[in-house]
Amino acid sequence: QDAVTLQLKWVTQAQFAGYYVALDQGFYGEENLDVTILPGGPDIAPTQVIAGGGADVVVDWMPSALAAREAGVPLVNIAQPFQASGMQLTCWADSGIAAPADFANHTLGVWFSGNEYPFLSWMSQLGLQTDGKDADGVEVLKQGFNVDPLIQRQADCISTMTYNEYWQVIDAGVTPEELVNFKYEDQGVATLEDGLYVLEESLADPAFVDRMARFVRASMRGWQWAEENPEEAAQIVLDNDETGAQTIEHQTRMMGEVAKLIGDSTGALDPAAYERTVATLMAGGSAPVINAVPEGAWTTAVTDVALAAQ
Amino acid sequence: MRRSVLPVLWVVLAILVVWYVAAIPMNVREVLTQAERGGAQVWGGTAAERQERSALALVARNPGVAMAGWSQERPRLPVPHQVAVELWQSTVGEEVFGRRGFVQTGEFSNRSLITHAGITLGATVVGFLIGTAAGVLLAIGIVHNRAMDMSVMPWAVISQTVPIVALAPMIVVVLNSVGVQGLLPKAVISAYLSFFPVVVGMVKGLRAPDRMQLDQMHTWNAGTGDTLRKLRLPASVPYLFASLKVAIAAALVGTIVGELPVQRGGLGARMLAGSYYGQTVQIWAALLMAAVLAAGLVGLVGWLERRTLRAMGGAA
Amino acid sequence: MANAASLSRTAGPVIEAQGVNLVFQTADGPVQALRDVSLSVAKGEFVSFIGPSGCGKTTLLRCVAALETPSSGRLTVNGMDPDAARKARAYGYVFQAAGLYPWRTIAGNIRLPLEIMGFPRAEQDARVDRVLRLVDLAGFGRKYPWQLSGGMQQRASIARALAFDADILLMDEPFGALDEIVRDRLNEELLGLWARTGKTTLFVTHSIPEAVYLSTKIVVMSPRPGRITDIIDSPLPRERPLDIRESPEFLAVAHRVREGLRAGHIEV
Amino acid sequence: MANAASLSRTAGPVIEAQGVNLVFQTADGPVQALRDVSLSVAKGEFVSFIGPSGCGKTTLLRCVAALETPSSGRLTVNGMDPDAARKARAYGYVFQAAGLYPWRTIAGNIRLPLEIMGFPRAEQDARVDRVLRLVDLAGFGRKYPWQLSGGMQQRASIARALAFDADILLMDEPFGALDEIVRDRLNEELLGLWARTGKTTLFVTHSIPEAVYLSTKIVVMSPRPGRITDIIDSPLPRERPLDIRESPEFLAVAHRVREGLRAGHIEV
Amino acid sequence: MTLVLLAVAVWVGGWALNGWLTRGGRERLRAVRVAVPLIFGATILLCWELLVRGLDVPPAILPPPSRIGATFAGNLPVLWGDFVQTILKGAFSGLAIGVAAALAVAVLVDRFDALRRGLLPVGSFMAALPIIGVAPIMVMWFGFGWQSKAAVVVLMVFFPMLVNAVAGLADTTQMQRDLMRTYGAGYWATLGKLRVPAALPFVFNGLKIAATLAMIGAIVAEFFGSPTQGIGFRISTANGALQLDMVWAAILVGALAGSAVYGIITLVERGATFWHPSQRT
Ligand SMILES: Nc1ncnc2c1ncn2[C@@H]1O[C@H](COP(=O)(O)OP(=O)(O)OP(=O)(O)O)[C@@H](O)[C@H]1O
Ligand SMILES: Nc1ncnc2c1ncn2[C@@H]1O[C@H](COP(=O)(O)OP(=O)(O)OP(=O)(O)O)[C@@H](O)[C@H]1O
Ligand SMILES: Cc1ncc(C[n+]2csc(CCO)c2C)c(N)n1
Ligand SMILES: [Mg+2]
Ligand SMILES: [Mg+2]
Repeated sequence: QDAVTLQLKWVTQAQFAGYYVALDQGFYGEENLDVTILPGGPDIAPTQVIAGGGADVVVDWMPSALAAREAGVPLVNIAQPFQASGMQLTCWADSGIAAPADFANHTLGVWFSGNEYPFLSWMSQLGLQTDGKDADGVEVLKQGFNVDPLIQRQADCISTMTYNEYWQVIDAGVTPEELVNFKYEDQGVATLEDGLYVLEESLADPAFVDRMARFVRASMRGWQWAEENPEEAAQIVLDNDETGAQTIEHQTRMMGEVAKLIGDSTGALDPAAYERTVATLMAGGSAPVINAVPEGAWTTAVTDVALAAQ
Repeated sequence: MRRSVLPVLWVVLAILVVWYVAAIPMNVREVLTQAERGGAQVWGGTAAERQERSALALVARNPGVAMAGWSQERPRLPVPHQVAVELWQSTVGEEVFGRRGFVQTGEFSNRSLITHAGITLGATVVGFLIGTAAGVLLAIGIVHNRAMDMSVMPWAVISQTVPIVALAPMIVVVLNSVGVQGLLPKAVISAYLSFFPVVVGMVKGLRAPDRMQLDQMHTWNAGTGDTLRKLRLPASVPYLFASLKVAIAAALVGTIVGELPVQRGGLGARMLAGSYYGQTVQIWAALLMAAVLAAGLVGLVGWLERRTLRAMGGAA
Repeated sequence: MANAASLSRTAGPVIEAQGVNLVFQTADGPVQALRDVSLSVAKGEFVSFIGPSGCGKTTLLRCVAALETPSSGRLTVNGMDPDAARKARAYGYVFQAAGLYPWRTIAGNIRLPLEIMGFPRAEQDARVDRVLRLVDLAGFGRKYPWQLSGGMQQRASIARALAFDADILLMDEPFGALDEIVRDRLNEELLGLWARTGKTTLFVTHSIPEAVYLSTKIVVMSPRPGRITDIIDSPLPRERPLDIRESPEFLAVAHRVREGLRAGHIEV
Repeated sequence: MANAASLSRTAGPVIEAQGVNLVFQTADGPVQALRDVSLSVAKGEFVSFIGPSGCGKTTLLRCVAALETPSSGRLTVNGMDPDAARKARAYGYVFQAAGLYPWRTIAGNIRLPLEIMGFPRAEQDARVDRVLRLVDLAGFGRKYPWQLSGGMQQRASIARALAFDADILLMDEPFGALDEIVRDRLNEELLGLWARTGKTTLFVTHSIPEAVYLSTKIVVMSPRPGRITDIIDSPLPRERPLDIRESPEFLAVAHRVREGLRAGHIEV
Repeated sequence: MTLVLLAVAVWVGGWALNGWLTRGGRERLRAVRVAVPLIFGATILLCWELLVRGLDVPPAILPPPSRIGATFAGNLPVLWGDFVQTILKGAFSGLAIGVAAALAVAVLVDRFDALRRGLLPVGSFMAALPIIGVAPIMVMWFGFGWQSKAAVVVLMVFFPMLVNAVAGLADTTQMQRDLMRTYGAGYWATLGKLRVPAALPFVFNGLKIAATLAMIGAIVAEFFGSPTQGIGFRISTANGALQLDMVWAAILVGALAGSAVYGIITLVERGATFWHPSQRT
């Protein structure tokens, strides 16, 4: 069996159900692969892990992957299971924000560590400064990874994922009517999320490409299975969660939402979506994520092989 | 010993009372918002307007409603009995009745604090041992080599001003990249935090023998090794144990910090997970568990100290 | 007694100092701790050193023990240089405080130098037993130092210095920390021990009666710079009951010592 | 001298103890530190307490200073109970170690009790100056304690006890840590000081010559339980040169003290 | 490979030089005392540089010190802002509050024995608690600004400081206390003239520990939420963007601040406890 180590971008949750399902249901085994899944966390940069040789393939968001590419870690997207972005800004309706134009003079919570770039790009498109509250500026907070800032009203808006944080706000007793959501997808600033990335030099090895093809194929089978069996998938995620902190209700719901973002994806990257992402990132105001249009940041070599054999 | 039991009980009681009382104003805003959602009339205007009012005023003007601050599901400040219930459920409750509990599966559940305390304990002990060994060796070097004394000591101090905890994720990743995984990266961080008190204490201890005792050794024509084994090391034992008590607490902090970035179990991971999902009660339960662990470890070192000193003919 | 007396005449001087000087380099400049010290000690003698604080008594003893090296002058111990004598384990050193290790029993403390010197285990036991009996502490071997009175501790410390059978006993105010009554008692015992073993003994003290009572020779020293101002050969018989201290000969020697001291003494 | 002598007869006893008992409750059971102690000290007397370690000398002094309370018996100081006397600042206490605060200069140390007692600043300065001269330390006021020799520190500590002009001076082995020569010197000075000030003085010591040399009255004590075995009124004149110590009267008193001590003394 | 060998040579050379400097009486020179640790530090930096280059360590894992230095120098305004946010606002205010509270409580505890017997065991229990765990809670309570960082710092420094101060206030001999009694001194006089001065060495000891903890606490708390400024913010965001040189530059700011504070406390200590045997040599 060929060994593959996968580094996730975040903690074990249904966001990565496809991989856990493929492992649990033996899809990887059927492809003659021995897969190890490493969960991530807030301060684990998958790009760093793969640069240091700690993983063969990582799940990452495209902004961070392209930034790493510019920083000298040549990552290449080999597959893109997530077709749509689940990122959004969730605001209190009673804070007087009804449209993006109302952001001015409010406090917005944003995730950093690579996720701030689409946001900055958006703000610069809106003509808003990000260095303090005033008539044409917003105050930005580096938000932790929970929804407290909104609940405690320390921020008027916070970043949420459609599949996770948004529901935590709802779970905290807030009714959907009290909230207003701005999806990045709807605002035209969406960037590609959870894709699979490898180091460019590895791709020179045909054996590696073959291994990745089998990996992608099995992973997509996993995703398909997970979409069809959301409850079982959530249970598999729970069984793999080493912190033992997840609940089945939340993960089942997350699975349902994640399925919407994957849709009917085959795993192949849509070049148009890639171009859109690059455009968004290049427009990123004073400090763009990437300064030059990246070359060779994606390949269909792996998905071509994976899909051909299906 | 017995004379302090009663005062301690009083202090604990006082803490509990303050805790319960404080929970009401701490939780009042959320309590009021929820009451409002349930259709109740509350004083203080809208939720946004209430943000501007003082919590005490809100409590005073909504006396009946505010008491719900003791029974919220996601409180800002959980009250002691909520934490106690969570502690019970995530230990005994989970192991006995849980689907993956000990009773069902013969293994400890990964949802149980017992498992996580065990993971943390393992890394803490390994890190502590590494840190102690490194500290003792470094101290021996410092005492016997003036170049080392003069050059290493200032840097040992500076090393402790490096925010190692901020480095923790990087250390974990870098060690990961050279194939070191699991317990060891955490142990390295706890070793880093625990070696310093040991160095400081041991340098003091190894230098505790006075001029007369060293001269005595000299008159017997004892070598460096003999002097170390028969004089310096035994003389440093009380200093060593005093440092070990600080070091083991530091090691625990190191482990927990090392567990924060890597969600692979342990009390640190548990605290962070609690934070991700807004489970304040879970954070507090993990914190309390960590405190129990800390007290246990320090107590264990204290017990070892008493035994050792008694074996060494101590008068105490 | 006869034993000691006969031994004391067998050979040339055990310790021989000629024009010894010692200067310490300190932050405030050089301190002359010993100036032109000349002294000869025969085998079996009991020599006391007395003098005000800082006059160099300890320094002189430390030179003999090779714990300090004279800046100039000649000093020999058993005809060799002091460091060679140290390596040949020529002396036992007893300090002011008993300096027993609290983590070792009395027997363990006495055994310590024997372990370091690599005596075989059985031999160690035999020697520990012997010296414990010698200082009248048989049966106390298993006790820890803090379980004994100050006087008993000091005897154990003497036993430790005797255990490896050094030729010379160096004692630096061994009874300084004890009260007068205990001290009287130990003085008597030390005298007996010296008679039994015939060891050449150098003894530092601040007490005039103690010096006069114990010694065959009294060396009076004076500070700044530390030097010898008087050497008195005791006319007292070797057999000395405690109340010899009220005899006129005793008082005469004591008077001479006191005068010597007062002459050399400057500011308190 | 004449001054002290005349003062010493003016009034009733300054300190009066009758059947004083003191029992310490310890972990190993009760320890009788004082048993049936009766004593009367007149104004201007110099009383020495001598006895083996643990016989209760310190405890007795502490009772007088109201630092301990007798379990039974009657004890008065200046006719009041000791705690009232303490609050009236009836005495200065000098301990074995000088016990100067290292963070204060010598002058600062001497000023300490004056500050506490609320003397005005000018008065404080005047008194500090006066006692510094009294103990021969003029010019050393700005030094820190660790910059002085042990003897000088001890004199500073006496100065501190004198500064607020207490009636009674309590001294617990004030010279125990010093060497004999320095001690002789300080004994002489203390005698002079006593003559000049006429203070009633209680003085604890281990040294027979010291006790005999200084005192108008010597109290011999014996341990387990601590009690008074002998009270000797000194026949020596008040004028005492140092070499009075070689006089027959002196030796006779010393002998009596020594006998008293030896009788009460048990095991070393 | 040659660079690696060079690193080994530098290491050996550095030690040889220090060994020579610290022998034969040279160690007493002031210049040597300063030079020796500097040489040691320089040796480490040089070895680091050579090893990173020689072994081709990717800069995303460990940048060479020269690059860190360049980044530090090139981003002074940004780093200054981080320093102000984290150290001046977060750490110092927390340190001041925590230390003041601990000293006040220490006096109370010293005054009332029952309080000491009750509070100290609880205190040492709390001191062993991994306070880091409360950082997310403090951010939730006190918001994103420096206030929550200060709160974490207060909690971290309070007990170590309290324990030291109480030990210090009790560090008087029976004789010293008796002396005060014979002067008829009351509680406050004894406190002001005896206990407080006697406690100073302990207080400074506690301060040194507290200052180090304060830096760590303020930085770590920023990982759980912060404004877009601060050392902890910089470290975590730069790490996510693989700008490891920036990460190390921010760490350097923390270490410099920590060492400076430590040094200042040591100097003040030397002045205030000049009389203590440990300061006299
Ligand atoms: N290691 C040293 N460095 C510098 N000076 C020293 C050293 N040892 C002793 N001295 C000085 O040498 C002189 C003699 O000291 P020494 O200890 O021999 O005196 P002593 O006669 O033993 O005094 P005491 O009766 O107090 O023990 C003193 O002035 C002392 O300060
Ligand atoms: N606070 C105390 N608690 C219990 N026992 C005590 C206490 N203070 C003194 N003792 C005991 O009381 C007895 C008398 O002690 P004290 O200190 O008065 O003797 P001393 O004559 O001053 O001895 P030394 O010459 O050693 O100073 C001793 O047995 C001692 O152990
Ligand atoms: C370092 C880092 N910071 C933020 C995110 C954003 N994010 C993406 S998925 C997810 C989990 C919750 O849905 C979060 C918080 C990230 N991926 N990595
Ligand atoms: Mg000496
Ligand atoms: Mg006493």
